[in-house]
Amino acid sequence: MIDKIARTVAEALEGIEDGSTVLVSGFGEAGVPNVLVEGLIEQGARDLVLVNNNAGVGRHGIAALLAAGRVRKMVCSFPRSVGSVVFPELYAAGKIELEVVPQGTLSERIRAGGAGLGGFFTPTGVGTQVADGKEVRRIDGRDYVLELPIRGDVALVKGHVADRFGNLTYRKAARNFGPSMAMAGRRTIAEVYEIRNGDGLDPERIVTPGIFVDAVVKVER
Amino acid sequence: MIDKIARTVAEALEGIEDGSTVLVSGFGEAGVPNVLVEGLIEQGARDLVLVNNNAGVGRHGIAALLAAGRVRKMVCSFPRSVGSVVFPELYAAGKIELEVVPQGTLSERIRAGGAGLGGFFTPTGVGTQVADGKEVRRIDGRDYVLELPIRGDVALVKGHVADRFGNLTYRKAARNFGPSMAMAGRRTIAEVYEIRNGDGLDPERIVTPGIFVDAVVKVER
Amino acid sequence: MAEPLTRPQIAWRIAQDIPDGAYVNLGIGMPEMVADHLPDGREVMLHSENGILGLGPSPAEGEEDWDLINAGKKPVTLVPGGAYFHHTDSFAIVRGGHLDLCVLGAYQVSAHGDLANWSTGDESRLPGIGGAMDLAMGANGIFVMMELCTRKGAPKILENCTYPLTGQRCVDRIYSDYAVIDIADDGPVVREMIDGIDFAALQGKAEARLRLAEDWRTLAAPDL
Amino acid sequence: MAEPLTRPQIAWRIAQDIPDGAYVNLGIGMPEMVADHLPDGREVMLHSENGILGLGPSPAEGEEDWDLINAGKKPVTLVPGGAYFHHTDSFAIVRGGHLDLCVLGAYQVSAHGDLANWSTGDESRLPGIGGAMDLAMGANGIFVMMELCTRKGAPKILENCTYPLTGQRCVDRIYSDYAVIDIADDGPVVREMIDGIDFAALQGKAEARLRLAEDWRTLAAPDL
Repeated sequence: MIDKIARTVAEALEGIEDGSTVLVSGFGEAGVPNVLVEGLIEQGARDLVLVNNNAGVGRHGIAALLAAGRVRKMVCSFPRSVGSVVFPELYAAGKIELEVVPQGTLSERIRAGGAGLGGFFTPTGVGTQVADGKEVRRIDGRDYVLELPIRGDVALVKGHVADRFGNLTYRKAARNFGPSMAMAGRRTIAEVYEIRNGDGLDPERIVTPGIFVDAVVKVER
Repeated sequence: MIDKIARTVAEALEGIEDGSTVLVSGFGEAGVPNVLVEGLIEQGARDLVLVNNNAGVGRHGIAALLAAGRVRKMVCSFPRSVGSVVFPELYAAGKIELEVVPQGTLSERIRAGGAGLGGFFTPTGVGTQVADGKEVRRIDGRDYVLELPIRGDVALVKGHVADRFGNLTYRKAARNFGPSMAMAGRRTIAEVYEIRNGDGLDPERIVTPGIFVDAVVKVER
Repeated sequence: MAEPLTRPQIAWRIAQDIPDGAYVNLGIGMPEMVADHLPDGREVMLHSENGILGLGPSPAEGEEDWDLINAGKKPVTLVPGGAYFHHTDSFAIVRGGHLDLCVLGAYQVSAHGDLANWSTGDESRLPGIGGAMDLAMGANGIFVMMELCTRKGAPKILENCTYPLTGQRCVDRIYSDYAVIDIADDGPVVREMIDGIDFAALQGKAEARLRLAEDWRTLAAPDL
Repeated sequence: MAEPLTRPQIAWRIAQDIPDGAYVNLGIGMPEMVADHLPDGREVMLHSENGILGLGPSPAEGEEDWDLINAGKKPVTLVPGGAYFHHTDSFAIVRGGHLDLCVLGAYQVSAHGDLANWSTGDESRLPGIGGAMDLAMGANGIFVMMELCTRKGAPKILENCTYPLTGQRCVDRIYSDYAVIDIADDGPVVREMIDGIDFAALQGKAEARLRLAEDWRTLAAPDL
């Protein structure tokens, strides 16, 4: 029987290794799996590469993981959002690496990782610093930059409702990076507000099919 | 005011030009917009390049358009499904060109067209005839073939429910190529069984946002 | 002499040029103001990079839903006909040429439409790109909303940008405090300028050589 | 001497090796039979390329829903926990390595695991690839289900395939009427063979050189 429901956050996060690349869903504060991210501090993995659109807000969630010194490198599109304090301090002190990626390219690289592609040509970044050192190719009269996929050893995503099969729905714009990161994680763990018992979610409403999800944990609102 | 509802099939299909590339959703018989495809016979455009997973069944829909001699070239993954009679005849008689594409590559090329990418590297087809004449590149220890995007001058898709904004839902596995083709059509026309009045569809259930859709036409079941 | 347009007035002027039924992305910051000035009777669908079409006005205080924020991370609402989708699909919309218009701020715009709006090249500053590069290369029309000069009086329309680029040859039109300027194939063309400035004075506010359209008109906006 | 396995028996044998909780794609045709023989108590999620996870049994006559068909275009049902998604996402599942297993038919398999199952190279025949190339390169484990020889008695396990390839070095294991054969790094290794055939006779049914595993076992299946 398929049962992906983990009883505790610790159980869901078991086995995450030092040096892992960890994809974390969310845009600003919406859709960040804060419980899982803070659970990762407890879990203890270090030397992580963290992939998120931003780089944490305040001193909780991603910022707390950064402050705990567990992250070697941050991959994001915009690390200096309002309320981002921990990352700028670490970066200024030379204590963390940064790879800054155009937002659509970040997302597409993650999807490419999840979809088994070796790379793609995008118009984004042509003629900018982002294209430095990368192949630029003219295709059908337009220039494109070659970008490579991102895979996560682990993806931590925040859904809304789940079932024992790992199927997920999301809520409003908190959906953001969840579906693509779920695809791109070798091990994908979701925190959700509700677990539907019985026959599973409405198959027409499922956004992330359970095949992409390894563990689901219910958290309080 | 946004109102994408066309009163007639003829109105929806207006302006499709000779020589157009036409993407047609559907897998086998599920999700084929037969009313629009047959409307295209009436509309009169010829010398078309038709993109569909298959190449028509029986003598209606796609097969009827083929039989009417309107299609110069068929791009598909599998033209010899059970019940496919018209295409094999035309092909054997040398009356139509064929580009046969692995199914996942076909779909991904269409998505790439809709997503503004210049191409992508896929493992599918490496070491096969499909890779003949194409760039093969080793990336991170694995070989990939470079495939280029497909855009449609027109996409004809079959949805289930629509609203005046062009938002679409689909029904079960009739969803298939609809969402990606809707993205990839310079002009996208959907036939649906129901048009929801008022405030539009549930924003959580929409599969194709209206930005991809130019016209919607209601057809009988 | 007429005063230069205020930011709300520039926003108002841009709003007049957004057609009914358009799909539009308003960049974070100044361009967001355009939403407040859309003429009545025009149904415009606003896109937000994080995965929304159909942005509505800010919610009333106490009604905020923090799962419904815009690209600037501020709480918003959804209009009828709106939709949610995931972030990668949202940028398929951007890059795939599905947006009719995008309004962006700018540090600098070049004579041939290059845009610099993400970095001043100051290495001591934490870099951040966000969605600007995708929007600049992806939307069908790129409107820039800016003042013609920096607060220190340096011109922002240059022969070539000196700051790192966001996108090449992407800007279609600049809406500014003194003028509306198209980026034509042969360089910037002034379509509108405010009353009481002459072309020579306007040229003084740009490094790139401007050309005055024969059919130029007066740039004016209501008091706002 | 024991009879070779029938197709239902090969399907039964494969079904025994599909673990509880596995995500599996069963290729069109012969491999579809595997679904009928999954042992009780194992919950296996079947994937269909057209955009389904959770294929259930065929519907009763008169209950067919033609919007719910499998990759072979036959009406199916959906099991609890199943989901619909669009075709491009379905192949992201395939190519992205998310399927635990895929069972495919074959015209030929080479000693190093190349698969030929889409074309006999007959130019007079209408070509058709379908999803086989994606599945061959994408699924984590590729099981081939076939008879060891063609109806005319020609071996199908060859040093090198003579037909056009579907995928290179992709086959993990062959389930056949006479034997279960792994494709190991150094070539085909017989893991199981039916009672009453000796290894020399089995080798006679393959062109590629086979190796008999030291711990080989008897291949047997119930009457079906």
